[in-house]
Amino acid sequence: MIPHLLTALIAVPALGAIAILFCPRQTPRFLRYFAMAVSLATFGLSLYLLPGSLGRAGFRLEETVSWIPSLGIRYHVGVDGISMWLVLLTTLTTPIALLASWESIQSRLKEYLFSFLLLESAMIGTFLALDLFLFYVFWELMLIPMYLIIGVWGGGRRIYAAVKFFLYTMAGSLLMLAAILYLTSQYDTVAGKASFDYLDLTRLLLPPDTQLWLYLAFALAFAIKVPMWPLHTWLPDAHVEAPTAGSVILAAVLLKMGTYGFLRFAIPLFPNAAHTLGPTIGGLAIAGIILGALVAWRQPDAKKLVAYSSVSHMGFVMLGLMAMTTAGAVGAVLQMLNHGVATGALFLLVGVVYDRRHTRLIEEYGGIAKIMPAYAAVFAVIMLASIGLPGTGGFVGELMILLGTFSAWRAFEMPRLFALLAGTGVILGAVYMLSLYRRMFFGPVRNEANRTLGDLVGREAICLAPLVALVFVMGLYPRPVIARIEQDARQTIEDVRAKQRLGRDLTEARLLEPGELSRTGESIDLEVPAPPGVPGGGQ
Amino acid sequence: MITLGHYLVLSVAIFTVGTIGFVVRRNLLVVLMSIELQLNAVNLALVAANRFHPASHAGQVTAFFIIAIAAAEAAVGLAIVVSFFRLRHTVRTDEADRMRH
Amino acid sequence: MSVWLALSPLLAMVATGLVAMLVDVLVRSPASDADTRGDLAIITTVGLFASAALALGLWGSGPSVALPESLGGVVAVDRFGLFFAATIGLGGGLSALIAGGYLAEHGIERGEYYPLIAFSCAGAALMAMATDLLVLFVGLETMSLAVYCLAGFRRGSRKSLEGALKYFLLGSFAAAFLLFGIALLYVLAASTRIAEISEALRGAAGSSPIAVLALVLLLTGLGFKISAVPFHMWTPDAYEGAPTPVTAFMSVVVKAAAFAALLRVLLVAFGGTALGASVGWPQIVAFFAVASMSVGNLVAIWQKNVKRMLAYSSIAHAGYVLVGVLAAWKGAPEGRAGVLFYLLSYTVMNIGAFACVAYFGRRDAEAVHTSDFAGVARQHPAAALALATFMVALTGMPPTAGFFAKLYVFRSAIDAGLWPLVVVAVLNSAVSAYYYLNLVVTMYMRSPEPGAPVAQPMRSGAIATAIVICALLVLHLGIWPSRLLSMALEAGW
Amino acid sequence: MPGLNEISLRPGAPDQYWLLLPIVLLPALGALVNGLFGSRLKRDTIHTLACAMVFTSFALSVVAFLQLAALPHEARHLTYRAYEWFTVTLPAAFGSAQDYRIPIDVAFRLDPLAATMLLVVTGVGSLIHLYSTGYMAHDESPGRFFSYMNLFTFAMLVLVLGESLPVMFVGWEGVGLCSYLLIGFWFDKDENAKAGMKAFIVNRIGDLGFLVGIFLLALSLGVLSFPEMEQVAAHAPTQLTKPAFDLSFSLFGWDIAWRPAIATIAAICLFVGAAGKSAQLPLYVWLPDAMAGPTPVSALIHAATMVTAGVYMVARMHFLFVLTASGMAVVAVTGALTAVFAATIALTQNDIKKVLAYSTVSQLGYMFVAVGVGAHVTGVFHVVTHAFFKACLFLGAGSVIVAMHHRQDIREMGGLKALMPRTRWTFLAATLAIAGFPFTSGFFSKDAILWHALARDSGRYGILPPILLTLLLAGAALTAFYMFRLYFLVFGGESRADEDTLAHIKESPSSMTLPLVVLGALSIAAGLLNPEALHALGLNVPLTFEGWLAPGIEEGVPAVGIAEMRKPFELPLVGASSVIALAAMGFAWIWYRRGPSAEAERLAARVPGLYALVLDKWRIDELYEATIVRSLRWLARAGHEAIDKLLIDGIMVHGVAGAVNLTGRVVRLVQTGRVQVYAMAMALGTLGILYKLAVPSTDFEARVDGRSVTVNAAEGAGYEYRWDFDGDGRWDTQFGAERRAEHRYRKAGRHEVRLEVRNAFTRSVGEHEVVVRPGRRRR
Repeated sequence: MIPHLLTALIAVPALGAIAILFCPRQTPRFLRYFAMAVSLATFGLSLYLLPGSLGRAGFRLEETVSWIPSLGIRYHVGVDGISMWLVLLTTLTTPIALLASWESIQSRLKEYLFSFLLLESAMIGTFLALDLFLFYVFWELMLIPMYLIIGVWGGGRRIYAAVKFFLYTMAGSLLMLAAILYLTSQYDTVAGKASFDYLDLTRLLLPPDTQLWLYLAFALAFAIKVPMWPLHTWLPDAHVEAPTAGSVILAAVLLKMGTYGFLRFAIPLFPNAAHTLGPTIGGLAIAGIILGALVAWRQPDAKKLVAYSSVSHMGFVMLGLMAMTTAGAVGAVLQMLNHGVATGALFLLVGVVYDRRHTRLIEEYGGIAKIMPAYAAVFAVIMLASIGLPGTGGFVGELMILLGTFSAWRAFEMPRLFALLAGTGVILGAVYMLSLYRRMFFGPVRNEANRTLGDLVGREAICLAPLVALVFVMGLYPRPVIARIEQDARQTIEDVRAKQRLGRDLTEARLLEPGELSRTGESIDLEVPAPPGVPGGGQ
Repeated sequence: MITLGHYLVLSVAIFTVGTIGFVVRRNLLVVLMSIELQLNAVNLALVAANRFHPASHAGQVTAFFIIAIAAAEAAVGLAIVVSFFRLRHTVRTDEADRMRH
Repeated sequence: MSVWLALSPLLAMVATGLVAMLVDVLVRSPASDADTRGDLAIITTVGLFASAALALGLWGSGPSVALPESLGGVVAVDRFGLFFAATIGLGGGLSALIAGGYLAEHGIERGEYYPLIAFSCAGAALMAMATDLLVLFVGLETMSLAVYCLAGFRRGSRKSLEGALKYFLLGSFAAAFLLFGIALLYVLAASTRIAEISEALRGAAGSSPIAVLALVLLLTGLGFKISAVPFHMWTPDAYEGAPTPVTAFMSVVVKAAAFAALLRVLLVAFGGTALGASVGWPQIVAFFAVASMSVGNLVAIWQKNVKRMLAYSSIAHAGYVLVGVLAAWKGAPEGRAGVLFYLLSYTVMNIGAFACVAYFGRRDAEAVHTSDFAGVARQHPAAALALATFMVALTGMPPTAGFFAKLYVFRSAIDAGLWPLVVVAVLNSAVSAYYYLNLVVTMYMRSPEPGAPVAQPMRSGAIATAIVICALLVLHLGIWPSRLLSMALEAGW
Repeated sequence: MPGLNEISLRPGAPDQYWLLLPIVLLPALGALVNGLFGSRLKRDTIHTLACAMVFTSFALSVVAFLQLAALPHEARHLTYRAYEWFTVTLPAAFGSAQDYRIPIDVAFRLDPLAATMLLVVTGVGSLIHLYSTGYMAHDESPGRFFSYMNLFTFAMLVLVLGESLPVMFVGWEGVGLCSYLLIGFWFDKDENAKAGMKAFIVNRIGDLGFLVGIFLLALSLGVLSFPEMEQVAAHAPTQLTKPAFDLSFSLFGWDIAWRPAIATIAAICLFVGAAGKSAQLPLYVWLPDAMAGPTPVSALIHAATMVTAGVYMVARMHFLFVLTASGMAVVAVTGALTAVFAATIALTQNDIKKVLAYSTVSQLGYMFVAVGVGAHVTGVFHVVTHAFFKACLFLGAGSVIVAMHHRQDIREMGGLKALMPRTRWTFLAATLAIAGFPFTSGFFSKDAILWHALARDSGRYGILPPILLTLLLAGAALTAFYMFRLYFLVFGGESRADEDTLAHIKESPSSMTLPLVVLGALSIAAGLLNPEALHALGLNVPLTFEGWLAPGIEEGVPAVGIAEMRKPFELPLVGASSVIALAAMGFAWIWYRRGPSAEAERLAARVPGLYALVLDKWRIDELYEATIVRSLRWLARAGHEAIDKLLIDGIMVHGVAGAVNLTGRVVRLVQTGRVQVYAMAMALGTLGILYKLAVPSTDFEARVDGRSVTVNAAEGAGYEYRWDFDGDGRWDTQFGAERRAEHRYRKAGRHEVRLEVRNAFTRSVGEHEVVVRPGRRRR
């Protein structure tokens, strides 16, 4: 085992980024290979997360160092079955994204690679942080490199997109900061000691009305990142303007920050508020699923279409989380991974033709399946993964989310209706994806410029191959992934339910006693009667 | 019998006159004089108060300090005014509005 | 401890000024102008840094250094004062360093600059250490008079003179208010000692209308110096007009000293009195805070001139600090520590920002407009990175000093139950992100107008050194704030 | 309630039946190889590979079938369990405190029903693969085609053999995908691509129903594999007969109550899936368009195998359907209506494949009637016979189309019987079968459906049986008529093709006609597997098929039995259906034996509106377009233009930004640059502060505790307070420095509290309302 593995995961790309700053600008090849080596080394390191990951819920490989003692701030990192996969997703997509921009980024390469490695470090840190201060630091730290990647190496309206991205996100996260401070202040009052530590703060039970405000602040920050309808309008702009690699990272990892934040922070810290607002947020998720899909359907721009499809897909993830059932949560995490793989690949694919034709307008293409058969085939596979065809990863995730929602009579009054409405998203997903595919690949070749398009080249194939493989692995044999997610998702959900019960009538903040959660006994929420027909309730 | 209150009322009155003078007059020199008026109002209050707090001379000492500082202020102020006049050939304050908003 | 040693930070500043003056007068030879000026900058910088170091050296002598009776308790060498002295020494030294490059480049290298800086620092430090309102006022005037001169240092520049004129007139106006407030307190307390005033105000005098009037006048006078809205209007003009190193100096040293005075006057003199209750000065300060943050940020959005933008931003930052003052009023030691830490952080990041602005300007081609910075990231990546870092810090994003300073102030404000102010403050921070980042956008994402040259940095090791120092400190305070934070927590009076 | 733990759900490691693995995977292997390397392989290699895979799979299927048949009745199932796919954790099923885990395995299970379908799929599939080698002999991308075909076979086998609903669903969507790919195989024509897309999307709509059905079953049964579900359904049927929800309300004095059983809702949901896949009303619209695909595809997917998956699934889930009379009624009625509806459209179509397509829809309707009335064996039997004769028809049509140079309009054909004898005879055999000519396979299977529709359990269906029967008889007549219309127009009379085409018409190669012959023979003879009608005639021929299947899918279902009282009708029914079929054939012969019929045209001209409507397929597509598609388009545009761009971006995002900007812009106007203005602002600020501090604040907070109220006024310099608690204008206390006061009210309710504060400058009065509630004290 590697000592300080998690720190190494954060540090290696960060140090790589700093090293790049001191490399001469005149050696682009060296810079590229160096950055690639760093990101591959990080990926290699991250594989060491796998051994020993199965068996016990809770955080592993924790490292704790006191940092700012007067505020109880610590450098505390740890990994569990949920964050582990997201870290792996990050470390996998970064080299892919670097490779994808191997040729398309020529200007200011040094800064580009610096931003990318810094971004990777911040993303890994965000997933691993178990101290709210540390989390926030990484959370914000992600913002700047991404902002630069969009704004410097992006398309025509890149500045607008970058600023919009930045301000949107910033506005949300600052309110979250205020909420974090309030939360820690409460902890300080109740516990008599200062701490920003996640494991401490989850022991704090707050009265429901306090929770509500804090949850709203957290939810705003996370919902913007997800992005949840109606806070999503930064995403299409950011995606369209970002360079391909930026879009890949944005879609594959950055959006997951929001849903991860809900699952890791917002819901466990404020379980009663999450319960109260569950239907509302679930409803917004459904609005996102449906409207996102519909809007995607009518987009003339391929990248924008994929961006809106993210809104729709991430709506599914949110719905799964709001169900607050194990199946929903597991499905949500699984779907985060699937979406990361599939949508990341979709952006790569759009980038492939963009590199050749420098247009993303769907109508510029048409009939290119004949000209680029391999490309068309890969695109088809990824498209099918994106619409959740059984056998690809998307299916298992969506099934679990829908089933989790369907079985969640605790969270919603009308979970079935929610699941049904969300299910229409599955149909609409097929509609917009197939229509994109049809318009790009089928029909006669109308545009002469397309006749000379070259098929996938080796570099592009290498980018896509691992993602295609993952699509199938996640679809056909997801059990190893699910088992690891489930042990922690289940624990999280059980704790949340127990805390909901304990916090329901609270009027003053208090601390959980050790072992109190596991003592709360049966997990059936007796207050809300289960509708008839559902096992365990009713007649 | 003249009480401290009387002195203070006078002092406040002079200070107010100085303030109003500063706000309404456009001539730099008059504005400087208004400041002097304000400072002297303060001096009056201090010296008068010291009479009613005879244990120390703090008020009077403070007044001396103020007189000294006012002199320094006037010196710096006039220097700036002179420079301004050299450059702009005016001593009107509303001519100094190149920077705004 | 001897009085000399105890007052050594202050005396070192005065001595620096004197040495600089003497060197300027005695050593200067017409043939070797430039060399001497460079020496002057170094002398001043070293002297001011040394005084900061002396202040830190006195830290170990306990919470408050005992002074002989003869000084009559008009100054206190307590850790609060020392922290400010160190901050002022640092800020003054850095701005002297910037001036070393700037004045030479712009051909205004006159020797009096450096003594003025040093004396101004001494006045500022005196203000921070004063426990007597008269001494406080003397310190304030010493500081201000020097800055008035510095603001108009470019005698040939209309803007510079105009700024100086406004600053001087309004400064004197405000000083008169302050003085009248002091006089009224003397009327009530028969003393100008803060401690004695406090004692008097706790008694019957505290509910006298004169006390209310005095408070109003003091708030005006000090509000002017910290550029709190509505006493802020001089700030943009003076900052824009003054030579950039002077602007840097004004924005940090003068502001820090004014906050020191404000804290002592409000918390010590008025603390615990009826006027220090929630409907007394705190509600006024809360208004200052909200108004300063909002006006500063909202108007800053519209500024095309970077110095002016930073002027409005400094108004906004005064608002954030005032939130900390309110937290301190609630009694938590973290509140006061937050103010101190914030001012220190603000010092390094703002001087850093001004240093970068100064750096991007050759003679007759100063880069002051936002558009002047278009494309500099491509040509001068290191300097652009530094400026971007300072902008990020001013926005309050991790891992910079600005972030931690804000976090600490906000946290102490929340501890004090002031969460509505914090909400206003974070929303304002979001607004501020727009204009700070606008500069980053310009540097990194825009190209200069066709035909317009990209701003050229001056070749000045001094400024570069200042930038590096500031950048390192900004990161240091952002990543490892613990040590300085605990010092700020210890800094009592 | 019997808990799940009482039922042995997951027997210890079963004996793995390995043979299923190659049966399923060989076609997948073929698909993979042809898909990846197809462009580099020689055509012959591709053909050989693809056919070999399916043939081997068929051969192995036969072996598996024989091994299965060798087992005793009770133990006729063979399973191969590959690995655990995933586990779903559901909250607290069956009243247990623990979360309930449903492990879902990738497992294949062979039982008589599956074996039957297995043989059909691999058998007919083999023939069609063989046929395709001829039909697609000149296509540009044979690798792709055969890869898709193999992939389809694989998916279909997963569907058939899947041991649990989710695994079946994999195949279910998999065949949909292949259907999409193959319909749009010639994708350079837009309409082909569109047809493929339409098929996929309509199927997806159905699949959503399927998924919801899975969810309901997962929740109520806690298991998802077929044998386990069947066991739970048998041992704890109440899990399924409980109401799914309770929709009771009163309207104008009528008490309306709708408490459908879980089984009903689940069955209907699953049937929605089946309707999508099997092209039933209202989701049939994709199938006619699917004819855009190559004809072997139409034969394999859209006639013989995939479209019957719905029937297969209902038969598979028989234990669920028999629990719900209304669910079954829905199935049967939908089937009957579809049967007639599609038949009417088929009457008027002129595209050879379209006619066959609508006839497929219609025949599928028959099958659903069968499974809908609980006659699962009969339904599956019709699946089998239909697979033979419909595959034969499509392949025959394909043969014709190739000969006609890819022209499909029957008005341009005619007179082919001499030119293409083998095609003609096999086509005729299949046409006879579908028309229900006595003693052909179609006769036996269709007649059994008619009989069961009439005879099954009148108690459960009320007046339905006669209605169903009438519809089915009408459908039978229409079928016989339009099929012979088709036959005569294509093969009979004189050729109407142009010279050039005519000159090149020739019989297809043997790779194409061999399958035709086999299928034609089966169309005629396969009925003998289960000649129920002969029983009515008194001949006691063994019912092989029923003996094979019935124990699995009809046993233990006492609810659905034959109503003995209708026994006497059996023989007349056989007679009636034969007569009707023959009459319709005769009618077709009269009108069409020499080509297009003037009488038919005259008839059409007399009801032009109706004719146009039927010709236009009742304009159902247009209806969908005008309602669903258009409203979705509208919603999409509204979502983008109105919500995203205008509301969110325009008002929320840019609005906030604009407001911020505007405020800044206004505020900066004050900054005029003049010293006096600045000084004035300072002076005003000072005055403002003075005012704020001089006028005392009357803020106070009130705490209500029972009937007493504690008030606490803000502290200020030199403040003195007095209170009036009841708002009567008289001050209840004197001015004093005490900030707190307490008052006890006599009455509950709202009270106005007034406070006057004075200080050295002035005084001010404030009001505040407190609400006193009786009898409530704070803890």
